[in-house]
Parts: sequence; structure tokens; C-alpha cells
Amino acid sequence: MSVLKIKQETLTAWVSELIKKTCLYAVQAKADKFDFELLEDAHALRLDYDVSNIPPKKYFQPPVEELLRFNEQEFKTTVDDSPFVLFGVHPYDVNAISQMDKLFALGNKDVHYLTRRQNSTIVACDVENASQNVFSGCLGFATADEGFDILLTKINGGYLVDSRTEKGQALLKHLPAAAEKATAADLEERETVWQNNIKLLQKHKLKARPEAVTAALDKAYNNPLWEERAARCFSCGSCNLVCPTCYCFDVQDDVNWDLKSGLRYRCWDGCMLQDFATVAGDHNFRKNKADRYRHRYYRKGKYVPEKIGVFSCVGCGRCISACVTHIANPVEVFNKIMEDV
Amino acid sequence: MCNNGKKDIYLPEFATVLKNESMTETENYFELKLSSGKDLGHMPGQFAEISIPGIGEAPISISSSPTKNGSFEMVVRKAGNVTNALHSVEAGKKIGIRGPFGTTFPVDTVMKEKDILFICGGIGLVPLRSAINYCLDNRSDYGNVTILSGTKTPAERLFTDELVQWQNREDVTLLETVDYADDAWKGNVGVITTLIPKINIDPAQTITLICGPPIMYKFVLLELMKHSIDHGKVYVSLERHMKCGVGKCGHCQINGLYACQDGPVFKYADIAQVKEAI
Amino acid sequence: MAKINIDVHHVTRVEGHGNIKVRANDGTIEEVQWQVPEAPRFFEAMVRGRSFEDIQTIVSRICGICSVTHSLAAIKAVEDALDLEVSEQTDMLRILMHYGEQLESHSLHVGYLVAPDLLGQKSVVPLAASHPDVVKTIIKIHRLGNEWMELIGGRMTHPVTIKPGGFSKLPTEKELRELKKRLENIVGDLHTLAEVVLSLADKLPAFERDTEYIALKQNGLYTFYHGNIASTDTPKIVDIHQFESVANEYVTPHSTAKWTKWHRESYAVGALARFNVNGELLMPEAQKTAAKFGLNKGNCNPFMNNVAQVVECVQIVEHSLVLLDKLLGKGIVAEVPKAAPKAGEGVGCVEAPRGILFHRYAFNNQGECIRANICIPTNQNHANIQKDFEAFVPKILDRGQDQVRLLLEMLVRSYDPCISCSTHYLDVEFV
Amino acid sequence: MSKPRVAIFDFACCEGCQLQIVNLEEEILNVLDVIQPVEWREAMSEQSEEYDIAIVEGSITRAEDEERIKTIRKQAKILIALGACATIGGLNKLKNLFPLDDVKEAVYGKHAHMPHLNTAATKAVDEVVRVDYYVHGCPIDKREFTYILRCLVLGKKPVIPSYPVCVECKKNGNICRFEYNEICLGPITRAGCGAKCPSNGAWCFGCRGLVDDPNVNAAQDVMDTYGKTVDDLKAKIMLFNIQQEQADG
Ligand SMILES: Cc1cc2nc3c(=O)[nH]c(=O)nc-3n(C[C@H](O)[C@H](O)[C@H](O)COP(=O)(O)OP(=O)(O)OC[C@H]3O[C@@H](n4cnc5c(N)ncnc54)[C@H](O)[C@@H]3O)c2cc1C
Ligand code: SF4
Ligand code: SF4
Ligand code: SF4
Repeated sequence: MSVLKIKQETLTAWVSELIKKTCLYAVQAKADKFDFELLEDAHALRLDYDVSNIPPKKYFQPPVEELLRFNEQEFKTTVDDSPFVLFGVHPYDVNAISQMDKLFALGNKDVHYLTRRQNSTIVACDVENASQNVFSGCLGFATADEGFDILLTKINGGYLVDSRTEKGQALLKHLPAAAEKATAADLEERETVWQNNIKLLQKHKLKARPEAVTAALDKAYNNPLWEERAARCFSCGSCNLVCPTCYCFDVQDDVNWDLKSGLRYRCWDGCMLQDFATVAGDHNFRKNKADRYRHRYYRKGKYVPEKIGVFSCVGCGRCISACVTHIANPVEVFNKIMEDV
Repeated sequence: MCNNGKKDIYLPEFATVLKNESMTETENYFELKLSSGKDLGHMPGQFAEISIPGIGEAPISISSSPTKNGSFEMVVRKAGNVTNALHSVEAGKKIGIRGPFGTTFPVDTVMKEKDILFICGGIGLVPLRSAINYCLDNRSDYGNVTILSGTKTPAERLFTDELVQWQNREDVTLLETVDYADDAWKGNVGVITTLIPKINIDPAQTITLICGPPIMYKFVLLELMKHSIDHGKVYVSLERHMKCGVGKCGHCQINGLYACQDGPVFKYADIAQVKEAI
Repeated sequence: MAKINIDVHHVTRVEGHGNIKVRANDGTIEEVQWQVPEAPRFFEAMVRGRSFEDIQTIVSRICGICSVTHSLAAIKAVEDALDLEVSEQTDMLRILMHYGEQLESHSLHVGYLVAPDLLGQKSVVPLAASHPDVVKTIIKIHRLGNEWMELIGGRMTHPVTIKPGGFSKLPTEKELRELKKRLENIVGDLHTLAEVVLSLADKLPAFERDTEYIALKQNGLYTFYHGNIASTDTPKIVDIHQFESVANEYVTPHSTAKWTKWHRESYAVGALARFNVNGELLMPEAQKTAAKFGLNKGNCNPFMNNVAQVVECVQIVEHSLVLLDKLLGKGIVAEVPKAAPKAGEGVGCVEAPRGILFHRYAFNNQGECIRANICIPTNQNHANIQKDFEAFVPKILDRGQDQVRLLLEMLVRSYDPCISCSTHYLDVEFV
Repeated sequence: MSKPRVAIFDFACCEGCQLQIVNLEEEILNVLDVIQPVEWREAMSEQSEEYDIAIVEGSITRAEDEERIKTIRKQAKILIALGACATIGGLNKLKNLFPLDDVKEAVYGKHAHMPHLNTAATKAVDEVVRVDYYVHGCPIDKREFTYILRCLVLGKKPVIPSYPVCVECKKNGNICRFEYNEICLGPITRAGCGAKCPSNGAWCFGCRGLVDDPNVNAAQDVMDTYGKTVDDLKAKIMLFNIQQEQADG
């Protein structure tokens, strides 16, 4: 499948076409920030965004998601299999989604997540403007090689459209006009964008490669930094909830007014929240803020990487912005523990 | 079972409550049977998620041995919403069940031919009973069988009939203790660790299985180490906050491990260095 | 004639606590009293020291039923004190949200609180069984009023979007277009409601007592939001900044409740007062509705307040459609309200569903409130209710205790009193 | 199962929480399927002294109200505090910042001495009697209310969040108020409202009360970062959480 080149107008016309045909979630302005929302007007698409307020995980694992319905006779799965397109996903988020794909399929397959994922088409898009706190460049997540169906890259005079899958091809059928093929020079320009983005997306600089973080964490369990930093933690979970690779959830039931039928749903939860590990008898296995704070960084830097072989912070920087008390910067944490090894 | 093909891992099936009997003030005994008629297919140490529609789910250990066919057993302590509701489910009614989940005691592998030491603290007897009965039903496969069981008070003793049976068996050593005795209690008084010096342990031959409240482990293990028992020969079953039971929701993590998938049964050697474990 | 001894401890189906006391022996009235035992909450004292930013949040809690009205009166007073101008868009959206509350409150009052009396039920609950269609219509109107407020105010009760200088969040054009559609659809339901009330209108007692009516007046518009103070007793218009000269508070010898008067011993505020002051300014459909009931300016039957409320529902929807067209024509423009503290004093006045409402605040240069005065409609009506009682009881005394009691309760309810707004009146101890 | 008899009572408050029950519209009929209201002054004429569940709205502000709530407590098997006035005293507690005489005089001037104006320091319901369930918020969230009601008839303890409002705020995808240099009480306020205020562009006012273990030590640092003072923060906390604010200094 060859790489195509289209003009901005063609892109807009194409998106207009897609809006008519499918359910398209795309990045749009939200006050002075950006977020993924249902796109109703192709002109509202903002591929020049820096970072979305909430990661696109909300489409695969909604904040509140029905798991099943029940009545006295049966339990019935409620799997949402409506197809949708996610338009304008940045490479760090693409990498985060790829991690989720692995985790939700590992061992027991989560049909709710996997069905949504199967029915989605991801149009990725290389970063045009770096956000204030992004550091994906330090982690190898400034670009993405896989995990998307189409990759858009802005170059002089338009966008390169690189379709890698059948789902991607299907979307291209809606291109309003035959698109020209990208030239060798275009592809070279894209290469430059990728190279530049690695440097551009390093607003915080990790001292060493991510593997070094994992190694350093082996010796950092009792580092005083956990206590020091967590002293300012509100246990508000914001860092968890905005993180594209956090996916812990709670499960609850509610009944209808007949008190017999009802539904079971899961909703976003987070390991930073005080009662996350509390069991009956009020025994909390992670009672101290520092224990919870440490756990989060170990998950990003060690536990998940050891499970699936990829560093689990993708460097989007969302947690840094979301933490009102400014303690959630993974780079600061990881640099410090590497220093202390 | 639930994870083959496209089956939804969160979808319970129905089981009928055959018996719901009070055992102590806070614990009830349940005998259950899958509505499909099939056996649950569990091994000792595993648990299942019990559903009361509208109330929620709770992980509960399977207390009967897989050698028992046709139905399975559980013991539930009143601790909150689901467990309270479960207590008032009448025999004949249906509840939801998912499972079995989790790791098992190595009854068919490591434990074979070995002396087995069971250390049960309080409600910890419930999951261990599955392994105990499995061993007793396959008695010739194992060496000496020793059971240490402790509760806070005599009133909290579970499976008292079975305790008597085990007591009476020649091929089983059962030692019991209570933290606080009442007038009728003639046996040992003291925490469970006080029983350990009373038994003979051959460290090389013995596989130890432990289950009890969180604080018990540390002291029991310390006592066992005095007998130079190898970490690799001790198995513990750990409890954590658990929602999904299938390694997704994140609540039961013990550092990088998931109590629901990597556990609840762990070889102590595997978790001795895991800080959050014990 | 028999002995009558009525002691209604807490009139039901009204907001807040009010008591009725009547003692009569053999045709001689010994005592007739309207009393208010609501626990006073002292808002004017509580706001002292609080930031101008928080005033609306606090005083909204004066009353759950008219929280939007209190919020708007407060924000207008704060803006007046800080010399803040708001955009036309803000102004129109506030009027719209205020209308939402009028519709909600009027439909609640007429439908849930008064209709059971007229249909011979004790509450709306049995009404749902006996008159399901009526209840369905009422619920539909009530729901619309609520969701309308929620759309602009962020929630149904105690709005959160109102900020000095504008809104913290604006509705989208799409949402406003949807609102418009719903408003167009509700007109039919309002007619149905009017028909129902009309069919029961003969159950409204034919009791008249001439009194003074006071309401806001604005050029060319049947106003709820802007304007100055007008009365049926005088052509003189009083600036809202002088509201204390209108709402003269006084203590009567036979009651400890603080009452208000202007030209007479008492005056009335509310839907009927607005109608009597502004009736000719109603829009065409509302005019027609009033005509159907034979409601004309100068009507002084307090029970007709409920009819005036129905007429106002039509007026509100009619005018909202005009405002929405205007807003949508211009498009919604993003605005970020900005306000800085400043010393000053300001007054805000709007029509609550149950009558004219005044707020006054003074701030120091840090923007902390140093003084407040709030004058609520129900307080302004207390004296008038008492005067109505005095005139009404002799006329109905022969009907027996239960009827007298019911009719007096109905009279109180017709004023739509919102007694929980107990900012500012004295209450009575009972034996 | 026979329907529990429910009575609704109000004390010093704006009655906005009861109004949320009215605002359930048609759903009220569902509510009536599972409970039997026997007294509800705002909406019905009947009164009764026999009830299983008492729903109490409002703060306790007078000696006679203390007696009344004690009687209600004796009668009810279950007592539910409805809304901030009842659960934490709410805004009514702002009164407690001032000497009572001063409060009366500010409002009633020369009549302040009149006996029926007697008022006492505002109390939350649980400062006078035991409360079994709390429906937080000013006003309450009607969805949470119906959920709690269903739990109650099911015999289930409702699951009320122990985490702060930020969680729901993030679920709603809001941009944090701190990014606009506003002080939001979300990080220390108990969730359950669906982050109503931040979702409407306002800061959280703290009407659901503080979380069990609010990190007050962090306040100073955080305020510094945003160029605010701890006094600014206290002024915000004061609106709904005056007691807590005073206790924490
Ligand atoms: C592997 C495993 C095996 C278990 N086996 C048994 C058994 O055989 N018999 C028995 O009586 N109990 C057993 N438990 C404990 C039992 O699961 C809990 O007591 C039960 O989940 C509490 O649920 P609830 O709905 O009754 O209480 P809730 O009302 O949900 O909660 C009460 C408290 O318990 C906490 N909690 C919530 N979920 C759990 C959870 N999954 N585990 C622990 N605490 C939780 C809550 O945070 C809350 O603080 C086991 C637990 C695990 C993890
Ligand atoms: S830890 Fe922070 S920077 Fe890393 S992926 Fe999560 S939100 Fe982004
Ligand atoms: S966002 Fe900050 S304050 Fe909140 S839980 Fe995370 S680290 Fe703690
Ligand atoms: S706006 Fe308030 S509630 Fe929302 S995340 Fe920020 S601090 Fe938390």
C-alpha cells in the first residue's frame, strides 16, 4: 500500500464524507485546550492540537461501561459493537492503545474492550505542536510504527496519508478525489518530521533510556522520595484517570425499580485513591499515600514492562498537567531514582 | 473455563443453593450446584466470584475437595454487602457464579509423596479444607499429614464435625488452639504459632500450606524458619481487594503480581522478596 | 352558630412553615391569624465578610424553589456594586434562565400544590391515579422548566454558571435550538393546562378585596427581570435603588411578624400583581389566555393569582421564543467573565415567581461584603394575607370548621408563599 | 416485602433537596412502588407519627428543633440526613462565625431581642442524633438519592464514593479549574455529585463535605504555586465546611 499525499482541502472534504458515513471521534478545541469528541463539522477538526485533555482510551474503556444486565432468569452480556473511527491520535496514544490491547487480551480476554477495539479504525497523526509537558521523545514513543490503520503526517503543502490495514483502505475509499502518490522527497520530508519530533517531544528530559529506569526501580523501593513527594498528594487520582495506560476499574451493581432486574457496570478507578486496596474489616493493603504513589510509578516503570515488555509510561505528560500539587511528573521521579542508584 | 473463545469473562452462570446453614455467628456454610449440572472443575486453593444480582460480586474460596462430585461447598463470613446478602439466600434459590479462578495448592505435583503441614488461622481453614480433604481422599499419595488450626475463640471453630473426624483418624495429626478459651474449652490456649514447637517437622520432607488473616503469616513464617524450612516448600494463600477476579481490574495487585491470577496461592519463595506480600 | 377553632400547625403543600389560627364563637370572630414559625436563617448576617464571588452561591440557598431568582437578584446587585456591564447575550440568557424557573415554579404551584385542592385530592399522588392525563401534562411542563434551567444554569436548583460579569459555561447553539423546539411544542400543553384550570375555575372562591399591587415595570415589556417599581395605587415609578421606601417594614400591635406596606396597610406581589401592573403588555397568546378566564386588569380576587400564573406561563414561552430567535440569529459568542473587587454598593431586583424581590449589598475594597439587605416577596405578602383573612373569614364563617379551614389553606396556597425564604421576618411563638 | 413507611421532615433549609424529589417527575411513581410516604408537608396533606424511615432535611438551629429531631429519631428505625444542611450543617453554619446577638441584630435591628428570634449555633443532624445514611450535596443529586433509596429497600449499604470530586471531574473530561488559576475544592471534597460544578465551568464549593482524610498539609504548597494564600483557600472551604475548617485551623 503506497503512501498518498493530499491537500488540506481534500482532507477536510474527506473528513466531511466520513462524518456522513461513520461515527467519527476527532480532536477539537475545548475552551483553550483540546479533546476527542464526536465530530459534526469537518472544519472543527484540529490536527494541530498539542495534546487531548483526556486520552482516547475513553472510547475503548468508557468512564462508565455496562458489563451485563440481569433479571431473575438470566445474566446477559452487553457488548457494544458499534463501529467508529478515531481520528487524529498522536503516536504516544497509539502506543498506549497498543499496550492496552495486549493487557486486555493477556490471559483472560476482555470481550468488552476487544470488541470495541475490533470495531474501531484508528487514524493516527504525527504531532504538529508539542504540548507543554510532553516527553514521549525520551521514551521512543514520539512516533508509532504500528497500532494504527492510517497515519497522517503534515508536510509542506498537505498531509501524507499512509494506510497500513484493510480498515485503513476502507476509509480511503471515501477520499473525494484520486490522491497523488507521495514522492520520494515527500517521504524524506516525513522522515525529517519523525526525526525532529523525537527532539521536539522532550519538554522534560529523562536522564537515560527507559530500561535504566526499570533497573533503577529495583533498588528504589525504600527511597525517601516516595514519602517526600507523596506528602503533597491529595489522593485525587487525577494522574491515574488522565493516563492513557492506566486502566484499573471498579465494578458496581444497580437495580431497576422492580428491585430484581438491573445492570452491572465498571467505571474508572485508580490506585492513587485511598480505598483502592481496602478489604473487609477496613484493612488497607496500601494505607499510606507513599505506598500508593510508589505503586503507580512502579507500574509504569517496572511491573507492566516486565509483563508485556514495553515501558508503560508513553510520555504524554497529561499527569504532569493534571496534578494540582505538581508531584506527578514521572521524569522528575525517574531521574531522581536513577541518580540515587 | 470462562476464557476460551469469545465467552465474556465477566458473565456469571447460575448455581443453585442446596444448603445454607449457619456455622458460627458470622459464618454460613453453603452447598451449591451449577445449574448446568456440570462440576465446577476446580482444584484446591481456587476461588470463584459469587454474584448476588443487584448487590454485587465477591471472591469466595471453594472449600470442598474436587474429589467431591455433583456439588461444591463454600463458607462465607458476613463482611459487607454481598456476603450479608448471601447469608439470607434460601436453599433452592439461585445465585451467580464465575470461576474457578486462580492458582492451586500443588496437590498433584510438589506435594505428592511429601509430609504435609496445614496451618489454618480462623477462616483460613476454609480454602485449606479443600486441600486437606483432597489429601485425605488420596491418602496414600502423601506422607504424614499434620493440621494446625487456630481460632480466636471456641465459638469461631468451623467444621467441628470434620475436626472430630480428623482428630480420630490414625493417619492425621490435628492440633487445635484458641486465643481466648471459654469454660468448656479443654484444649490449647494461645496463638497458632504456639502449636508449631509441639510437632515434629522434617524440613526436607515437609510441604507447608498456610492460610489465615494477614497478620498471621509473618509470625507463622518466623516460627517455621526456626525449623529451617525452605521457602520453596511453603505455600500461602493471600487475600486482597478483588473485583474482576481475572487479572484486569488492578485491585488485587501485590506489587507486580495479581492475587487473582498469580495467586491466591503463592509459593513463599516466589514472594518472600515481594514487599507488599506479607 | 357552632364554635370554630382552627389551628393549622404548618400549612402543607407550601414551601416552608406557616400556621393558621382562627377562633370564633357563635358567629363572633375572636382571633384570625396568619403566623410564620419558620426557623430564621439570618442570611444577611451570614454573607458579611464573604467575597463578592461567593454571594450568589450563598444566597441561592435562601430558597430552593426560586434559587435562580435569588441568584439573579444577587448577581445584578453585585454587578451594580462593582460597576460591571454585561453583554446583551448574557442578559438574554439570564432572562431565559429566569423564565425557566418561572415556568417550573408556576407549573409546580398550580399543578402539584393547588390542583389537588381543586380536584378534591390531598396531594398530587392520588391525582396521578384519578387524573392521569392532567398529571402527565403538568409533569411535562414542569420537566421542561427544570431542564431549561439546567441547560443554562448547570443544574435545576442552585445554578452554578452564574458569575459576576457573565456565565462560567454557555449553552451551545445546538442546545438552544433544541430548547426552542421544545418550547414550541409545549404551547399546546399550556393550552391544555389552561383548559383544565378553566374547567375548575368555578371552584375558585369568588372573594374580592381591593388592595395595592406592586411589580416591576419596564417600557414595552411584561417584565420579570428589568425595570423599576410600579404600583396600582400611583402612576409614580420608583427606582429600585429606593426599594426600602416602597417596602416599608412595620410591626403590628396584634402580631409580631414584620409586615410591609406602601400606600395602604398592606400590598400584594406576585403573578396577579404583575398582571394588574403590566397586563396590557402581554403578548398575543397570553392576552388570549387571560381573556378566556375573563381576567382583566384590576382584578382583586387573590385566588385568581393561580390563573395569572397560567397566563404568565404562556407569556414566558411566547417571549422566550422571541429571545431565542434573536440569540440564535446572532450566534453564541464565547465570553470569559472578568470581575475585580471594588468598594461599592448595589441593588438587584427581579420578579420571583411569587413576586418582586430585592437584594442590596455593600462591599469593601477587597470585595468583601459588609452589609446586606434582602426583601423577599413572601414577606411582602404576609400583611396582605392577614388582611385577606380578616375580610374572608366573616364571609365564610357559616360554612363550618372544615370548610373554613380548607378555604383558608387554599387562600394561603394561592399566594404561592415561599416561607422557607426566611431571610428576614420575625416569627411567632405559639402557645 | 411490605413497603417501608417513609416520612420527610424539614428543619432550617431552603427545601431545595425535597424539591429534587419532586423533580424526579414521573419517577416519583416508581419511588412510590417501593416506599409508602406517610408524611411530606411540602407535597401532601397527610401527616403521620408512624414511620420506619425518616428523611430529614435542614440544620438544627433552635432548642425546640433539637427536641423535635430527638423525637423523630426515637420513632424512626432508619434516619437519613438529606442534603448539606442536614449532613454537615451546610451554609447555615456561616452563622456560627459570628456571636449570636450580632447575627440577630444584623438582621432584625432593634427587634433582635424578641424571644421567638432565639437561635442557637447551627448544627448538622448528626451533632444531635445518630444518622444512619447520608445523602450529600447542596442540593442532593436526585440520581444518587434514588440509588440510595433502592439500596435501602434492598437491604444494601449504598456505595458512596470515598474519593474526591476530581475523579468524577476527570471522567467528565473537564479541564481543571486550577488551570484557570481558580481555587477548586475538588481534591478534598467527597465525590458523588458527578462533579456538577466543575463540569459547568465553576469551581467545586465543597457542598458534599470533605473526604475522610483530606490532605490539608499540602494546601500551603499548592496555594503558593498558584499565587494564592491559605486564607483564600479557607474562605472557600468556609462556605460549606465551616466546622471542619475551624477544626483544622
Ligand atoms: C481469593 C479470595 C478468597 C476469599 N475467600 C473467602 C471465603 O472463602 N469466605 C469468605 O467469607 N470470604 C472470603 N474472601 C473475602 C471476601 O471476598 C470478602 O469478605 C468480600 O468480598 C466482601 O464483600 P462484600 O460485598 O460482602 O463487602 P463489601 O460491602 O463490598 O465491602 C466491605 C469492605 O470490604 C472491601 N472489599 C470489597 N471487595 C472486596 C474483596 N473482593 N475482598 C476483600 N474485601 C473487599 C471493601 O472495600 C469494603 O471495605 C475471599 C477473598 C479473596 C480475595
Ligand atoms: S504516566 Fe503520565 S506521562 Fe506517562 S503515560 Fe501516564 S499520564 Fe502520560
Ligand atoms: S494527581 Fe497528584 S495529587 Fe492527585 S493522586 Fe495523582 S499525584 Fe496525588
Ligand atoms: S476542576 Fe476541581 S474537581 Fe476537577 S480536577 Fe480540577 S481540582 Fe479536581
